[in-house]
Amino acid sequence: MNENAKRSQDIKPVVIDIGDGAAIPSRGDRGLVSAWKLSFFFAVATLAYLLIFRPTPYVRLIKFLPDGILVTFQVTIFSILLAIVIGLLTGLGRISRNRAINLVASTYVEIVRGVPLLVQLFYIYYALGQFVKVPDMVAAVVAMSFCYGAYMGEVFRAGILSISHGQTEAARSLGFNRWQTMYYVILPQAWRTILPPVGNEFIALLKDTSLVSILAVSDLLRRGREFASESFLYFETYTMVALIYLIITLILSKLVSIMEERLSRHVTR
Amino acid sequence: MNENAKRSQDIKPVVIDIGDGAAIPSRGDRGLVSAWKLSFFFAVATLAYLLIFRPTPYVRLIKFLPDGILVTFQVTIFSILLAIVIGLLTGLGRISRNRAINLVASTYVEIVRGVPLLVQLFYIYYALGQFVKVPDMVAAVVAMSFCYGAYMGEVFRAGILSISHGQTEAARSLGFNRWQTMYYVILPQAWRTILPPVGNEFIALLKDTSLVSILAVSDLLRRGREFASESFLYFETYTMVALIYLIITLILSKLVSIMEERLSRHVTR
Amino acid sequence: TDATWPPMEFVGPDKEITGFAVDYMKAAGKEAGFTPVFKAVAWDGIFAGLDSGNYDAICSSVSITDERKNAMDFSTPYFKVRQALVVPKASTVKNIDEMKGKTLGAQISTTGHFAIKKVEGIKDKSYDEVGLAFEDLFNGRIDGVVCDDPVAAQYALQNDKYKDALKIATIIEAGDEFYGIAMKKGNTEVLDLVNKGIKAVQDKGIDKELQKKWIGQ
Amino acid sequence: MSPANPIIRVENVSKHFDTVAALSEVDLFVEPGEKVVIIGPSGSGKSTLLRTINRLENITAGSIVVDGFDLYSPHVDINKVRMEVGMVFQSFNLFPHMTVLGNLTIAPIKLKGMTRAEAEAMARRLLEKVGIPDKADVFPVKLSGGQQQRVAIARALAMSPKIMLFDEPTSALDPEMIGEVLDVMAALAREGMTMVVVTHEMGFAREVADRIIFMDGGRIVEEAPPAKFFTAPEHPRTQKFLEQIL
Amino acid sequence: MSPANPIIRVENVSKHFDTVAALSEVDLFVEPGEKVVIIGPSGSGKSTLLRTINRLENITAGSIVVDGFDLYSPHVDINKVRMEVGMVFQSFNLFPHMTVLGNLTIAPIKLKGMTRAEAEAMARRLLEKVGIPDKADVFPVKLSGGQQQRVAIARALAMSPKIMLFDEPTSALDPEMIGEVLDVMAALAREGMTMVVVTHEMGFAREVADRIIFMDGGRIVEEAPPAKFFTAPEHPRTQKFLEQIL
Ligand SMILES: Nc1ncnc2c1ncn2[C@@H]1O[C@H](COP(=O)(O)OP(=O)(O)OP(=O)(O)O)[C@@H](O)[C@H]1O
Ligand SMILES: Nc1ncnc2c1ncn2[C@@H]1O[C@H](COP(=O)(O)OP(=O)(O)OP(=O)(O)O)[C@@H](O)[C@H]1O
Ligand SMILES: [Mg+2]
Ligand SMILES: [Mg+2]
Repeated sequence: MNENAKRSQDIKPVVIDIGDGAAIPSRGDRGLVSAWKLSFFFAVATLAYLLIFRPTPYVRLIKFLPDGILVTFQVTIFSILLAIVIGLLTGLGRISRNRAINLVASTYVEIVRGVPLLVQLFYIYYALGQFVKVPDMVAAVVAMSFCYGAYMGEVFRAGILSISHGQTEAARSLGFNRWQTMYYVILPQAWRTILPPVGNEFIALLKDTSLVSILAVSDLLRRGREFASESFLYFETYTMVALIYLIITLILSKLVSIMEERLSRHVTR
Repeated sequence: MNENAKRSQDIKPVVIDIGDGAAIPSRGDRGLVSAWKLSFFFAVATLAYLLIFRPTPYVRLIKFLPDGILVTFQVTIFSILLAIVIGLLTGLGRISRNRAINLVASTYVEIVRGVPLLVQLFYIYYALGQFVKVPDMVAAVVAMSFCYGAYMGEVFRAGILSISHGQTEAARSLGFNRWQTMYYVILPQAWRTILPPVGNEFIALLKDTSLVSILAVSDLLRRGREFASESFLYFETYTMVALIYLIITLILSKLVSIMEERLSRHVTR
Repeated sequence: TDATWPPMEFVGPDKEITGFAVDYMKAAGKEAGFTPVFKAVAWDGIFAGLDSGNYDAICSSVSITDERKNAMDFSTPYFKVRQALVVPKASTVKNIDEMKGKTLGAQISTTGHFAIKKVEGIKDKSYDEVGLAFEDLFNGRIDGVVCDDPVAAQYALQNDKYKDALKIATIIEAGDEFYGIAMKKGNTEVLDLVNKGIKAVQDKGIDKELQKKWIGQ
Repeated sequence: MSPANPIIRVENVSKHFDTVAALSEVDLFVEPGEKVVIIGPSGSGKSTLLRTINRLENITAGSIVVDGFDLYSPHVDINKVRMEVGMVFQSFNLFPHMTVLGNLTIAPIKLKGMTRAEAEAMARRLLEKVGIPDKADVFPVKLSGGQQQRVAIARALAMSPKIMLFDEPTSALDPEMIGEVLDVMAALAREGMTMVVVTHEMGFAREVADRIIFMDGGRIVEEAPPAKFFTAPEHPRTQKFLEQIL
Repeated sequence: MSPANPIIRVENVSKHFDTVAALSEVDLFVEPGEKVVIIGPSGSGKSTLLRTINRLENITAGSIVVDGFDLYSPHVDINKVRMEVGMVFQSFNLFPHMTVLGNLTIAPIKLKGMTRAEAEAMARRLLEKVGIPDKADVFPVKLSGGQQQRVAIARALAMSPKIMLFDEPTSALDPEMIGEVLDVMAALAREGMTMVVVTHEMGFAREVADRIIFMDGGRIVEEAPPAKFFTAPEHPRTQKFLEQIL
């Protein structure tokens, strides 16, 4: 059968994989770009309205929350840094030809992705707390990055595999060994592909740090819950908390989309 | 410049998007297949070991948890069904040429993906609880499917867009209108692409139902926490809970991978 | 009820909600002619559910405070408690004021949590469940836990795991507290019914029996 | 060149994609039963012109009237018009999730309210006509390119259209299969179907066409009956094009 | 055809991909300074043979000794051997994240411990030699295919290899650029470099090769100096192949 014909008739094996981060308003998706604008405007306007026209309790609330936001960011940033390190090692392990290393890395990914983050948090925080004593912030960061390291590993793996095999062959035939090839040739090219999904994971992680509130880490959500259960102002508190998260993730997803565009423009320098 | 040369030199704009579900052990990824086997064996063996050699407290524990597992599945199944309906509507809305519909659907996606699931759960459960009275199980299902509907919408959108435009043109030129084209031609083809990621979202949702434990819905994790809060056996409890989640998601991800293979084989009937 | 507060109310091995307060209310119900149905709810949203009418009353070791009285109605008190400070066995602390600069844990927005916040210079840490606070204390992440004394004395410290590791340092002198059943403001129908039951239980001395059964004194 | 009673009237039509002018002030009138072949270099607007005739592309300026329906009148039901106009694509575009019979019957059943039995009887007649009566129950992937394209023609014919549009129907085919598709098209022409065909098959154009239209840069540069067109082209652009390809 | 002092000794080499036998019992000896051109139909194993010479492919059976190093000895440092053997690919494979100068200097600096200044001086000499001294500071995407391939040759030469392997170096090029690359290769040949070249450029083969090897089905079917090879091929398979392409 004719090649062209075959191709046009086949149902392509498209793989859909929707990430857990925010919806990145990339330029190709005009609906999302306007939606971003609308959501951002809506969130900021609502926040302003509440603060100006209903200062009680909203002004009191917003004074209560900033240290929670700070903690949220701290946990997010430390976790993502650690997760990137774990992810790089995992990604390299996942593509390693050494069967043992490969199996360890793959099993780590399989197990982490098979257990709910919340359960992992409980486990690492309380269960392992019996054996090693670490401050709660550290435990939270370790638990988050242990989990996200697995996802990040898949990002690194995909990024590395996205570089054409010809690059490896060219480097190896010059005399570079496997690691030199990775370090001088593959990774410097792969980071462009890797950076946007890392940004995306950053946003997903920021959202998931809300789970550490259950470990009694005083993040944004925990602060909100404390305020609500004391003042009984549940509706007001969670409105505020949701708005703040929304504004933060919207800003971050805009930054990621700008980064994506920059990088894709750079491809042709 | 020569076309071939250009293609081989360019860094392709690969888009990496790592889903939140389990790691599906598809046939192309041998490391993951062995990892699946290893993890599954490890999980089942550990469970068996604990039950046989340390019956106290593990046998008591495992008797305590089954109805929690049932609730977890109930919430998951009802939520995924509702999420599929919401997702179909959202997906159609996201590709609609009607600017208003498109904007509504896109904004829904943008907002839902911008707010942590846990905050959404709190919001829908407590804050909206002030206005509408719903049983907690219903609130949990509504909250979960409201959130997952957005992700599912992206799955449907990607699935529909994966069908070549020629199919639409062929149908339209026969005289089918937009909706008939969608119903008779596009969706029946798109479901093959959509089904595996839906399976994946199912697993992700099952894991995320652990969050409803915070709303005191007696799911698997809640049952575990209840057991622990009375017996103070945190390590043992969370070990057991994590093992059960792991076994469930491993089985499900195997099923999804089998489904993926079946479907991709079917492409050529 | 938030069934994570043994021995007052918790989920027993048979997965039924049980405990002192639960038996108490069942007895009260028998006397006053109503049958209480217990529903597990998370503590930090427990008052929200009352407001939205998901349930008629809260029987969850709710201490009667002035702030709470502003937001809801309370039955006649059915139990008297004080706040106990639990610390590791090795600690020499005798008074909560000695804990300045340390971190104390409590269940979120319980009177124990409020008691910590009242003392200047102590860092407070709030948990979803008091058990999680005990676990963190046991693991050395915090320096003490403040909670209602029956929970501390008669339950947590009886547990094999904690028996040799933790002790009550002191009872915090902040006046006695009383548990009451909380109701939505103006819900006099339920209020009267509950009060009638509690009165009957106290008159007949059933409360003493239950106290012996669950608390042991 | 003023037409007597055209079934297709394309008047002064322009079409822009963003900044690209795909069509510039094009006029085209086709008589019932006439066979028009459009040729021209790549990017000259052939496909665009064809696709405006059933409004798969919206035009930027001008007017198009097909079988009496003004395509851009707000009252016209474009789906009705499209039932009158069959279209065959370079890439076949069969519905891969249906058997050949399903491909042929779905539109008549759903759009014309035919019963399944009627539709299937007609479908089998059409398969006979395009020369593959034995393939009724297979799925498209099992067919060769030439067979797929013949099914696509039969599918369009199943709606009993008055006009058939073909956009390079043989360009995606291996050389040995081109003949079988052109034969089917020639047979259709002999039956009196009104046809507008974009193709690079000059043999077909010479034999079947009543008129050949040469396009370049979004304009119709020359039109003439094949005898004249191939032997005495007037426009230098046409001459150059013919030199290259013949 | 027993060799005097071969720098490449391929003896009795076989190579299987799963069930496909890409090479079957191939022998090839190349003298220092010799230029060998390999030709043959697609899939005949030309690339595979070339790639075994620097162990980009592992062989299934046989032995390969390059410049005295047995490639499959456990003691051999394959990276050392590869520094001696330059390779040029059909698809150039320049490093797109480095300038031309970066491409040429990275390996000498990192692998031979050259200083940046030394390496750059040498790189500029090589760019002069391949005819693009002015492109030192641009990135590969800005170059034409022919320029890219010349940079790729210079990059391989920067390691001062004793042997150069070329795998269809001009197949991905537009016709007008093929000449400039072949010229560079011919100049290299005149300087006495040992070269093994897979190519379809018969003119190049005729002029530059000392010996032409014809492969088919994973075997060497015929080898001869170009004069004899093109005028009096012995094997019928060779005759047929030459008929087709000349
Ligand atoms: N969807 C589109 N978006 C933007 N430009 C388009 C689109 N379709 C066609 N064009 C442009 O319109 C012009 C005419 O295209 P058209 O496809 O009609 O040419 P053609 O004569 O059919 O060429 P070919 O022989 O290659 O099919 C071209 O410049 C093309 O790039
Ligand atoms: N990586 C691989 N995996 C499996 N089979 C391969 C691989 N590389 C080559 N082959 C097979 O080995 C045989 C020889 O391939 P090779 O690339 O050496 O041929 P060639 O002569 O270079 O062809 P061409 O002129 O097309 O480049 C072919 O049948 C090919 O399909
Ligand atoms: Mg065209
Ligand atoms: Mg080759």
